Amino acid sequence: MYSDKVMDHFEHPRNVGEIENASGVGTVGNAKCGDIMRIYLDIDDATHMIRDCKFKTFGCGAAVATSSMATEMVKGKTIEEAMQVTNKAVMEALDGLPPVKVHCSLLAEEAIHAALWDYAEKHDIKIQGLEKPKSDISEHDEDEEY
Amino acid sequence: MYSDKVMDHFEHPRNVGEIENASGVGTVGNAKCGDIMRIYLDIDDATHMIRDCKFKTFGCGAAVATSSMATEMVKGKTIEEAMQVTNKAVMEALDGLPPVKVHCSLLAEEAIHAALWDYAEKHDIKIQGLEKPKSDISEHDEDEEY
Amino acid sequence: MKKVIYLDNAATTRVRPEVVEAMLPYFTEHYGNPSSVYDFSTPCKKAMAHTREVIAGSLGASENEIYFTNGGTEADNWALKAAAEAYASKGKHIITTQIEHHAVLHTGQYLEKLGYEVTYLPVDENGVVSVDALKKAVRPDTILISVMFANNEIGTIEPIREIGEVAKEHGILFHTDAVQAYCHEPINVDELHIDMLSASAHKFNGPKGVGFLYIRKGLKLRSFIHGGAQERKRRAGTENVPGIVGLGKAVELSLASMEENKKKETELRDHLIHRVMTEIPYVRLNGHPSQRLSNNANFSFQFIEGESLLIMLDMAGICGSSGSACTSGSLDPSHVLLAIGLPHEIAHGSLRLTLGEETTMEDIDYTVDQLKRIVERLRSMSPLYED
Amino acid sequence: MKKVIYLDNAATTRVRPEVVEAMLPYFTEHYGNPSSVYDFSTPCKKAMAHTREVIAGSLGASENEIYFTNGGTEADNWALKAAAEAYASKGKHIITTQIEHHAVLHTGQYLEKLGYEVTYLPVDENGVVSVDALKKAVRPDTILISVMFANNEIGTIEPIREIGEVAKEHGILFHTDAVQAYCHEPINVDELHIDMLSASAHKFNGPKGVGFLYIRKGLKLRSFIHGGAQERKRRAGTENVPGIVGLGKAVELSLASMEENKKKETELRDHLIHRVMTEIPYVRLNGHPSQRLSNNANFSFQFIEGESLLIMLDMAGICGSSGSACTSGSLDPSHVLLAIGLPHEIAHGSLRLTLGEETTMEDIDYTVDQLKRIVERLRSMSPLYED
Ligand SMILES: Cc1ncc(COP(=O)(O)O)c(C=O)c1O
Ligand SMILES: Cc1ncc(COP(=O)(O)O)c(C=O)c1O
Ligand code: FES
Ligand code: FES
Repeated sequence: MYSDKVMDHFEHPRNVGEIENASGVGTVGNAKCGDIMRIYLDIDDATHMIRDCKFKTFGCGAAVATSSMATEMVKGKTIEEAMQVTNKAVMEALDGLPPVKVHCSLLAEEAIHAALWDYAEKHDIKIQGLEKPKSDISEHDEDEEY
Repeated sequence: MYSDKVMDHFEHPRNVGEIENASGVGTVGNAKCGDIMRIYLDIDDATHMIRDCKFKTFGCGAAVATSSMATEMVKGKTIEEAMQVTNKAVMEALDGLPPVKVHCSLLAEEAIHAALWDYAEKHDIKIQGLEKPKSDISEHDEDEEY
Repeated sequence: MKKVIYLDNAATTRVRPEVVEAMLPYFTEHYGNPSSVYDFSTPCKKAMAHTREVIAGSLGASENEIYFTNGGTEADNWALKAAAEAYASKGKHIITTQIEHHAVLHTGQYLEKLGYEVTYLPVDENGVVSVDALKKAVRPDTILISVMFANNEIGTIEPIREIGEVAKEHGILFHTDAVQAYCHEPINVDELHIDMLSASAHKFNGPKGVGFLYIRKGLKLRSFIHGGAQERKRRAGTENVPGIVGLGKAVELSLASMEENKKKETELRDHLIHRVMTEIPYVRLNGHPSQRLSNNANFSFQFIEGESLLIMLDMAGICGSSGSACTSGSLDPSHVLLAIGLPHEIAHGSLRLTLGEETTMEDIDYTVDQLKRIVERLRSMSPLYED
Repeated sequence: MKKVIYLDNAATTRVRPEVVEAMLPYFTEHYGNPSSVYDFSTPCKKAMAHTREVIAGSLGASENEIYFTNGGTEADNWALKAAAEAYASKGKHIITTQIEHHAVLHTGQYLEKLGYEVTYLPVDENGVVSVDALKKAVRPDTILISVMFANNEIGTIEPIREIGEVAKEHGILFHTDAVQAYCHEPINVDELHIDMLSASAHKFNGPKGVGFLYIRKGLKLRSFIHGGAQERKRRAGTENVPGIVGLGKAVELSLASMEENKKKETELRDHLIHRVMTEIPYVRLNGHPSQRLSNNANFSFQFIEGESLLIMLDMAGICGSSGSACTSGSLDPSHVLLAIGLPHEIAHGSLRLTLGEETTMEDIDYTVDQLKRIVERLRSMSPLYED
């Protein structure tokens, strides 16, 4: 069902945990599957560099793996660069996800966006392309329905 | 499907053939299955004894076997005794028939009756219990229908 | 055990030992439920995907157009009932033929009870459906045409391409019951404009109890059997994994030897037909003389009745059939033989012999010799025969 | 291959080697079509008759009340759809429960689209259907009550006798989906007033792709699958002879060891439940504490999600399930767990472990040890868990 990359990130998730006094925290959930993801960011206020990134996830294997991969991908990047880390990019980095699991990667993208929004609000800045996070993430059903 | 007795009478049918100048000949058919049976009787006019009996059958295994058994059973009997040879008696003598094959034994009974009727008409006598033969024999369908 | 000459391969076939071999691990070793997430079920999923791929390849279809069923009958029921349901708003007229298998005919009759109108096209004396009659039968409210690829009793192969073209031209769904033809004749669903196709594994040396329905992508067909999310939510029920594996293996093996096998069968069959037609009087070959399945021969012997003939052949160790096996519960003469115009009493004296991959020339010669003896014997008992 | 501890016997089971052994001759040796007249098919007919006899004996039914199907799903579809059709003139109201398998639920929903009215009875926190609620739901136009014998997720055994009595009293047909219970619990259709009963061989160490529907004599149920005259004209399609043979053998073996097996399973299951409940915090046992299948344990672990749990168990070589296998295509939490009143996020963290005849005490202890470690690990990753 899952690629080896997904399984690897599920079995050995990177960046699990919390960051105390994080610069930004974002929590999003998907009402359909009931899963919840929380991302912590430690951001250098001067350079806008993401120094550290951690996550906690209540969710499926794909949710854990995408959290892990997404945190890896934004770490060391600037906020502007991190905005380019889309769910598609995360999925590609994981060698793909099954169709029913696409929303899990959206969850990761949105959790990062929510943490960035939190940071932006606290510092009263505007981040190009960032929208107010939705509390509920869900994409269109990719299944054919009969 | 068939009992050993039926198979024996099918494989080695008794009394196949015709009787030249028979005292009575009866032919009956079943419109549903399309089968046809003809019985020839040689009857002693004085004693009403059935001296000989032969058949020809276009029909299924049960039709052949009941013809064979029925001719055996009426041979050597008087007309009155032969009237007692019902399809049930023939079936019993054959150790039974499958439900869809009950009509085949009726064919045998009716063919004998038809031959007796022919004899009775030719000699202008009345045989107790004998009715004018039907040209088409069929019983009620024993199958449950859904 | 006495030697048996099995000439009833249209009724069912022997499962090839390689097929059984392929199935075996899926009973006791890879026995997981393919819907489960754990790794233990991976071999089951892979095996099912492989069968789907093999079948898709054989038809020029794609994998997600293949839906496993319990057999040909279920596939036929599904195709007709679901198409009727899905397109009822467009119309309630269905066209099929008088010579379909009961799986289609009885489903058609059921749909008539539900308010659908069904036209049963006649066939000519060789059992060929007239494309002209089909064209005349098409109406604006026609939603489905269902014509079998090849007939199970007389072996006639229908003009599927022309029928497909008529269907396509009028935007009508086209279903073909290919239970007798699949893996015996080459089939490409695109070239023939087929929208749905039924097949059954036990007709080509696969196991009983498994088959498939091909459903062209985009068709709005719903489930026929409701429940779990199997088969992309279209066919519920825990999958018969060993059966599906056996189906796949049987397709692979049959395809690999199809041309060769057809050639061999045709030769044997033609020898059979030639000997019977020249050595036995009052006999008729049923079905199209050339446009027929390579393994099928169907004769009518005048003045004798089919069941007696079968029993005597059986006593000689030869398995044949009269009408199709599935209808042997009935006493009526075959609807197919009546449709090609045979009178009742001749239809009754019919014999179908269908060859298989194991049939030999000796089998055929022995069978003809026995047949001659038996036909003669039964005619001597028949009140209809005067020599 | 790494050792696998298979604790998903409610999803499917390993086919017993004796069952495979019994099936084998029917692939390559006795491969005739049971509908054929020749002697070559006699072993097939006899074998089918034997299975029918064994099943009839197991239920206190008679042979001509047993109809072979492709599995539990088909049997459920048949029972509901055909009963609805047959008794529509009497009424269009059907009563079932919220915790049925999708094979019943989705068929119920389909019937609603056709204009039937379906009442889905609620259950209590243990998953038991209220007989009082049933009595209140009965109406003059109620034609069918369908309540499962035992639930596939939480193992609760329903008050079938009482339900049967209500049905009988009101002259309403009573169908029970006994797919999880048949060959695991003793069942007598007369004592329990059951009119129809569904079962599936692969749930008791028989092959996939075969099951049966018991239909009480006299019921006016028609075919669901139309075609040939098989199964006394009620279920068309060439019979899956090897499957039916395997079904019969599996019933025989299961019945012979049922009591012993139940005792063993109950012991192991109770040990499992005891250890989990005492050694892992924030856990709930789902289903009735005592009135449950002897092989079923179902837990909800707070703060963690089922799929992750399953994958980690899988990595440790343990096969379990979360919700039922056939619905794993879906992301929704189990309808059964919602029906017994669990909130979404707790329903999500559920795990079903179902034991089989091969399960040992070591398997159970290893599983609990792994479970402790995994639950702890997942909780440490969960945003919902604060310790
Ligand atoms: C043309 C045709 N259609 C359908 C069927 C039904 O297939 P099955 O018996 O496998 O369900 C058969 C054979 O029995 C057949 O010959
Ligand atoms: C209670 C219940 N009913 C019906 C079914 C369906 O049975 P099958 O998958 O054999 O069609 C199952 C199992 O999948 C079940 O557990
Ligand atoms: S299923 Fe919801 S996060 Fe994966
Ligand atoms: S079937 Fe008609 S005589 Fe036997």
